Amino acid sequence: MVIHPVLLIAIPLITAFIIPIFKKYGAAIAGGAIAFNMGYAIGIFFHVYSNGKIYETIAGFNPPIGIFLAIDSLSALLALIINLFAFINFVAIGKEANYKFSMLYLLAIAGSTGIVITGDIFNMFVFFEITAVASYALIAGKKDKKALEGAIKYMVLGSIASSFILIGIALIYSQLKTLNIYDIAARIASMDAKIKWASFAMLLTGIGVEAEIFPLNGWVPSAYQGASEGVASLLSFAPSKAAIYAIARLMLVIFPFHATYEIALWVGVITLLIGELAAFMQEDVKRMLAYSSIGQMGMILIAFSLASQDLKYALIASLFLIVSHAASKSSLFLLSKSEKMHGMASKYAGIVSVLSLIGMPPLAGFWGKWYLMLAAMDEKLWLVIILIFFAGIVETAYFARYLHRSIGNDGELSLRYKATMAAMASFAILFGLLPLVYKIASLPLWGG
Amino acid sequence: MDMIGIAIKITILIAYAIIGTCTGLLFMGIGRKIVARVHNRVGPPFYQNFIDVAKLLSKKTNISHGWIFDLALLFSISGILLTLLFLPIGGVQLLSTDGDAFLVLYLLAIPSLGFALGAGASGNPNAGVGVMRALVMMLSYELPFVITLIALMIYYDTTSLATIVRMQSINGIKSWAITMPPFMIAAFAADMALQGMLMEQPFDIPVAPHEIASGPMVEFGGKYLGSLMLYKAIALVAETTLFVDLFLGGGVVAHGNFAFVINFIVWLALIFLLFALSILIAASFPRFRIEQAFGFYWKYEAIIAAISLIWVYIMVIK
Amino acid sequence: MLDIIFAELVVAAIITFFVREKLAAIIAFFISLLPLLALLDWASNYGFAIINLGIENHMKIYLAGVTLHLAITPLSWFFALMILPLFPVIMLYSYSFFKENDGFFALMLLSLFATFGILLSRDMLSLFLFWEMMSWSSFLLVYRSKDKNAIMSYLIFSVFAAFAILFGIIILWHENSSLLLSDILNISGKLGFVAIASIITGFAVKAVIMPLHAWAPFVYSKCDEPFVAFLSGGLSKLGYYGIFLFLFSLKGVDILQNYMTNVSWNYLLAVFGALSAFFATLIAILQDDLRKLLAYSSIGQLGYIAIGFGIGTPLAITGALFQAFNHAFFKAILFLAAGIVAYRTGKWKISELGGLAYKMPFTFMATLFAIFALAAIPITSGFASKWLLYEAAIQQKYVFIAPIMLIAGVGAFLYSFRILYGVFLGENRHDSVEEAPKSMIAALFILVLPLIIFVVFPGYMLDLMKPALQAAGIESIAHTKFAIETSLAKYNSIAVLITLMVAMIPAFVIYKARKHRVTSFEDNYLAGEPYELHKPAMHAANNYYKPLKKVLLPYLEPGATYYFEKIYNGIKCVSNAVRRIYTGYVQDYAIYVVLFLLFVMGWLIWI
Amino acid sequence: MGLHNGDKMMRYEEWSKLARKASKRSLWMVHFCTGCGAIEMPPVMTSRYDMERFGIAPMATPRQADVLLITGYLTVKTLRRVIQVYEQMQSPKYVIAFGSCTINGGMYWDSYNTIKHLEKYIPVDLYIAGCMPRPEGIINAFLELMKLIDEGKARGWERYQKYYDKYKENQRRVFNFEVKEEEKEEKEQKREKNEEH
Repeated sequence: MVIHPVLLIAIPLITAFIIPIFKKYGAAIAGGAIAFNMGYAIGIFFHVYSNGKIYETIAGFNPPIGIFLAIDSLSALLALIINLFAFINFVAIGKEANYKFSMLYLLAIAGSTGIVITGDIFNMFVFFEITAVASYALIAGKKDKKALEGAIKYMVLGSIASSFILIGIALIYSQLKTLNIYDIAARIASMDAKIKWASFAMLLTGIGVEAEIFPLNGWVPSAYQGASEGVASLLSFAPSKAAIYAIARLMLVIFPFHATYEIALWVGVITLLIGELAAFMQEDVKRMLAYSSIGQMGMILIAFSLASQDLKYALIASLFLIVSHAASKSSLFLLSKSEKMHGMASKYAGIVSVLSLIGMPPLAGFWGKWYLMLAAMDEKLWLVIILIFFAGIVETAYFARYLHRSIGNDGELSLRYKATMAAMASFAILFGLLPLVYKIASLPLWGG
Repeated sequence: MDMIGIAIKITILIAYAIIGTCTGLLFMGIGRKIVARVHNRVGPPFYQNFIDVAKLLSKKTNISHGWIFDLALLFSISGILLTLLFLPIGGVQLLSTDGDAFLVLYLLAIPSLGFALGAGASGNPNAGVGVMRALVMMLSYELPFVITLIALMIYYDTTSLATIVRMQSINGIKSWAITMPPFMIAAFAADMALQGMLMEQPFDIPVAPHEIASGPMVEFGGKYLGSLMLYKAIALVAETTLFVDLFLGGGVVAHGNFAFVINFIVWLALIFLLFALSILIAASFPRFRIEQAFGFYWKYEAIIAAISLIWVYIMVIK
Repeated sequence: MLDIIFAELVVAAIITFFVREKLAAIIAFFISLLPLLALLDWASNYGFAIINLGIENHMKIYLAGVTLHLAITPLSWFFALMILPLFPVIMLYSYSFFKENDGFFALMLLSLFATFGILLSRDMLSLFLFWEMMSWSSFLLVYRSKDKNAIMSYLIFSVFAAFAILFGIIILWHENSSLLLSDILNISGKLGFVAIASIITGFAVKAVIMPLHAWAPFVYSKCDEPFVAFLSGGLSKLGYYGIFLFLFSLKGVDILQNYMTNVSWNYLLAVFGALSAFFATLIAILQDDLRKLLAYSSIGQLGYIAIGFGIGTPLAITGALFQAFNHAFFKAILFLAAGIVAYRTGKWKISELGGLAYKMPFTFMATLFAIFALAAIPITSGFASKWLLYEAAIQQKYVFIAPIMLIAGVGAFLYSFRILYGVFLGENRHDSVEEAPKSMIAALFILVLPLIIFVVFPGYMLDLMKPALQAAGIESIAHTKFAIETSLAKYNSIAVLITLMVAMIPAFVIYKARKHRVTSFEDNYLAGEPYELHKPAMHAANNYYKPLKKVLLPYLEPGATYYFEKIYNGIKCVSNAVRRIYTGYVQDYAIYVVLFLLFVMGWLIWI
Repeated sequence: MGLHNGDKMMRYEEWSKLARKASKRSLWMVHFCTGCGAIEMPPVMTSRYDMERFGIAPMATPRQADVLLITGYLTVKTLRRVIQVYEQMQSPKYVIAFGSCTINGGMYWDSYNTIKHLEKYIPVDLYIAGCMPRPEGIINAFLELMKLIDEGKARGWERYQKYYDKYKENQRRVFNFEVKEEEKEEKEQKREKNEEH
C-alpha cells in the first residue's frame, strides 16, 4: 500500500471545493470522500501500528524549509478517530446535510485531520483557521437565535485565539527562523527565556480556546447548545480533539519543561472541576453534555501534562480518554435529539456511553481512568487524585440523573440514526477490549 | 455413655420436667392466695391452678383457627420444657453443660414465638395488639437484663450457666454473685427485668384483660388455654431459676452426698421468694403504659445495669 | 475449565437477551449451574486441603493489553459456595416471575460472570475490574426499576466505592510494585494505613455498613425481588469477601495496627457493625413497606458480620462467616417470598396485606424457616452463627458491643413478627389469592435446605470454612459434628434438637388428647360484634408498633440519608456558584482569555 | 358459625367424675354487663364477698369462660351480642341469668324493645330472682350451679345443641320483623311443642 498521508487532507479539501458545482449530489460526494478518508485513516493507522512512524514531505522540499507531515502513533490514532467518527456521524446526519453543510463538514474534517498530522506549526495554524471557520458556519447553520449566539461567541473567541496563535508562532519564528516542530523542539533551548514563555503562553491560550480549557471555554455551552445534534457531535470529536492534540504536541515536543507541565496540570484540574461542577446543575441536556465535555477535556489535559513527565502510563491514559470521550460524547450528543431513550439501540448507546464516561470496565473510559491514576500515583499527586475522584463522583451524579430522566420510550428516531449511535458507542467497548490503544501508546512518538 | 446412664439421665430429665410443672402450678396458686391476702380477701385454695388446668384440658369443645394456631400449643410446652432442662436446677446440671446462657435466652423465645404465631393466626385484632405489646415489652426488659448478664459473663469469664453456678457455689452463700456490690445493683436491675419477663404488674401490659381482652390469649380456650397455663407455670419456674442461677448461685449451699436435697430445697425457697417478691410488687402497683414501661427499662434500668457492667469491667480489667 | 465457564456465561448472557422469557430462564438456570461445577471440581480434586495455586497455574485473560490472573483459592471457594447457589435458584424463581424478557436474565448472567470473576481474581486489577463490572451489571438491574432515588444513590455510591477501592489499590501497587495478591503486602506506615482503610471503606459500601448504607433502602425497596435477593444475599457478601481478603488474607489488620498502635482499628469496624445492627434493627421495626423492612433488616444482619470481622478473633471470624452464609440463604428466602406476595397480591404495604398463610402455606413455611434463622431460633442454623459472635464478644470483653448485639437480636424478633403477622397471619384479606407457582416454591425450599442441614451439623460448616481460615492463618475452633466448643461454653445442637423433639411428646399428647374444631376466621371474639360490622378495622397491622414509634422516632431522626442529602445540596450550591462564571456575555469571555494569557505569562516568566 | 349437631355427642354422664369436679371448682365467668345489675359484680369480686375463694374468676373473653352471667335486661340490640358471645363459648358452658328482667322483663315488661324471656333465645341454667339480687344471691347461684354440675343437671348447652333450630328461629323472629304471618304461626306451634318436650 502506498502511503500518502497528504491525501487525508487533500481529498476532503478538494472535494469540498468541488461540491458547489454538483449541488444536487453534494451530500453523496461528501459521503464518498469521508468514507474514503475513513478507509485511508484506518489503513494509515494499521500501517503505523505495524510499521511505525511515517514522514512525508510535500513537493520534495525537505524540512525545515518544506511542508512536512509526520504521523506517529498519536497522530494516527487521532486521525483514525476523527475520520471514523466523521463518517459515522455523517451517516447519522443523513438528509439534513445539504451541499453547503457537506462542504463545511468536509472542511472541518480536513482541518482537524490536518492539525493532527502536520509537522509544521504554521500549517497547524492554517488548519486551525480552516476548522474554526467551518465550525462557526456549521453551528450557525441551524439558523435559529441560539445557534447564532453560539456561533458568534465561538467566532469572537476563535478570532482572538487565532491572533494569539499567530503571535506565538511569530515569536518563535523571530527567534529560531523555523516553523518545523521538530526543528523548533531541537533548538528551543537556544531561545530567549522570556520570549519562549511568552510564545508558549500565546500558543496555549490560542489553542486552549479550541481545546475548551477553562477559562477560555466561554463559547462552549452556547455553541454546543445552539448547534444541531450532528454538529455538536462533530465538535466533540473533531476540533476539540485536534486542539488537545496540538496542546499535547506543545507539551510533549516543543516545551517539555517542568513549568509548562505544572501549569498545564493545574489548568487541567481546574478545568475538570469547573466543567463537572457546572454540569451538575444543568437542566438542558446539551448544555450539560457541553460542560461535561469541558470536564473531560480537563482530564485529558491532565493526562497529557503527566505524559510529559512520565510516558509510561499517562499517554495510554490520555489515548484511552480521548477514544472514550470521542465515542461516548458524540453518541450522547446524537442521542440528545430525542428527550427519552427511544428503542433498544438508543438505550444501548446511552447506557454504554455513560458507563464509559464514568469509567466502568471493560469500556475505554475505565482504562483511561485506571492509567491516569497509575500515572498520577507515580508522580505522587495526592491532591490531583482526590480531586479527580471528586469530579468523578460529581460526574456520576449528573449522569445518573440524566439516565433517570431519559427513561422512557417516547421519541422519534430513525433506525439509521439509532444504528449509528449504537455503532459509535460500540467503539467504547471495542477499544476497551482490544489491546490496540495500549500497544499503540507504547510505540515511540516522534520528537519526543 | 452407656444405656443405663442414658436411661437414668432421661428419667431425671422427665422427673425435673414434672417437678417444674407442678412447682409452677403450685406457685401460681400460692401467688393468687398472696394477692388475695394483700387485697384482704380469702382467695382460692393453693391448689386452684391444678383444678383450672384440669378443667381446661377436659373441656369438650376446643376451638382452633387452623394449623398455625395449633403451633402455639405444640411450641409453647415443648419450648418451655426445653428451656427448663437447659438450666441448672438446684445445682443439678441437667443439660446445661450442652448449652449456655445465650442458648437459654433464645430457647425462651421459642414458646413465645409459638404463642405469638398462634395468637396471630387467630386473626383477632386484640391478639395482634397483645403480641405487639409483648414484643415491645421484651425489647424493653431485655436491655437491662442482657447488660447484667454480660456483667456476670465477663466477671466469671464464661457464658455457661453451669460454670457460673459452679463458681458461685465454691464457698456456699459467701461466693454468690449477689454478695458483691456491683452485682447487687445488677440483681436489682435483673429483678425488675424479671418482673417484666413474668408479665406481672406493673408490666402486665401485654395481657391487660380490661383493655385488650387478655391480649394474645383472646382466642385461646380449652386445651389451648390449658397449655398456655402450663407454659406460664413452667416459665415462672424457668425464669426465676435463671435469676437464681445467675445471682444466687443456683441455690447451692451444700456439698456432699445428699447435698442435692438441701440444694433443691434452697432452690425452691429462693425461687419462691423471688416469685413472692414479684407477686407483692404486682399486687401493689397499677399497670404502666407501654411507653412508660419502655422508658423505665431503657432509661433507668439500663443505666443501673450499665453502672454495674462498668464497675465489673473495671474490676476485671484490674 | 474456568475459561470455558467464563466464555459460556458471556455467550449465554447475550443469547438470553434475545429469546423469550421462559426459554431465557431455562438457559440461564442451566448456565448458572456451571460455576458450581467448577466448585465441585475443585472440591473433588483438592478436598479441604489448603492449596494456593502458583502463578503458573493461574488462568490468564488478556484484555486491552493487560493480563488478568484468575484462580480458585480456599477463601474464594467458601464464598462461592455461599453466593453462587443463589443464582440458579433465582433463575428458577424468575421462570414464572417475569412476564416478558427485558434483559433481566442476561444481566443476571453478567452479574454472575462478574461475581465469579471477583471471587477468582488473583490480582488487584482483575479484582477491581470485575468489581466494577459487577457494579454496572447490577446498576443496570437497578436501572430497570426506573426509580430516581434508587438509580442515583446506587450509581453514586457504587462509584464512590470504586474510587475508594481504586485509591487503595493504586497505593498498594505503587508501594509494592505488583498487583498480584499472592505477593505479600510489603507496606507500612501512613500509606499502608490509608490504602487499607480506603479499600475497606470501598467494600463497606457494598457490605452496607451503617454510615454508607444510604443507598440500600432505596435500591432494595424498588428493584425486582429476584435481583434484590441476589443483592442482599450475594452482593453484600462480596463486600465482606473484599474486607476479609484485605484484612485477613493479606494481613491488612497488621498494617492498620502498626501505623497507630494505640487505637484499635478493628474495634472501630466492630463498632460500626454494632451500630448498623442496632439502628437498622430499630428502623426496620418501624417500617410499613415490606421491602424497606427487609432492607433495613439486611443492614442489621450484615452488621453482625462486620462485628465479627471487627472483633477479629478466630471465634469471631468463624461466626461472621457462618452468619454470612446463613444470611445469604435466609435473606434470599425472605426477599423471594416478599416477591411472591407481591406477585400474587400486587401489594407491598404490610398494613394492606394479611391472612396469606392459609392461602400460601408453602410460602409461609419457607418464610417461617427464614425468620427462625433470622431471629436465631435454635432450630435453624441462624443460631449457631450468632452464638459464635456473642461468645467472641464476651471472650474479648467487648462490653459495648455485646449488649448492642444482643438487643439487636431481640429487635429482630419484633420486625420478624411484623412480617409474619402483617403479611401471613391476621385477617384474611385476599380471597382469590392462590399459592405461588411451583418453580417459586421449589426455589424457596432449596434455600431452606442449608439452614436445616447446618443446624443439625454445625460442625460441617466449620469444616467447610476451615481451609479458608487456615489459608489466612486463622485457627479453626474446636468442634465435633454436632457441637461447637469455645473457651467459654459449649453448644451442642443435637442435644437441643433431640430434647425439643422429646419435649414435643407431652405437647403432642395434650394436642391429641382432646379433639378440636377448626372455625373460620370470621368467628372471632370482638366484644360480641359481628365480623361484618368491623371489617375495615380488623387488622391490627396498621401502624403496628405505634407506641414504640412514638418513643424511638425522635432518636432516629435525622438519618444518614439526611446528611448525604445535605452534601448533595452543598454540591448543588457550589455548582450554582460555578455556573455564574459563565455569564453568557462574550465580552466577559474575551476578558477571561486575556486574563488567562497574562496569568500564564506571569506564572512562567516571574515565578 | 355455631356448633355442630353431631349425633355422636358425648353424653355428660360419660365424663369422668374428676373432670366434673374440676369444672365445678373452676368456674370462669364472662359477665355481660349492659344491665343495671352490673353494679353488683364488683362487691362480689372484691374483698367483701370474694368469689375467688370458690375458684370463680372473671374472664375477658368467652373463649376462656365457662359461665355466661347476664346481668339484667337485654334489648334486641344487645341480645344479638349475647348470642354471639354464647356461641363463642366452649362447652360445657352455663348461663346464669340475673335479675327479674331476664325472667319476665321485670320493670321493662311493656317496653317495645327489651327481651322478656331470655330462655326463649339461649338456654339458661339458673335464674337469680330479684330486682336487683344481692351479692349473696350471686354467690348462692354459683354454689347452686356447682351443685347442678356435680349432679350432671346443668345441661343447658346440650339443650341448645339439640334444639338449635328452634332457638335460631326464636332469635330470628326477634331480629327480623318481616317474617310472614303464616310462617310465624307455624313456628309458634313448633316452638310450643318443643317447650312441652
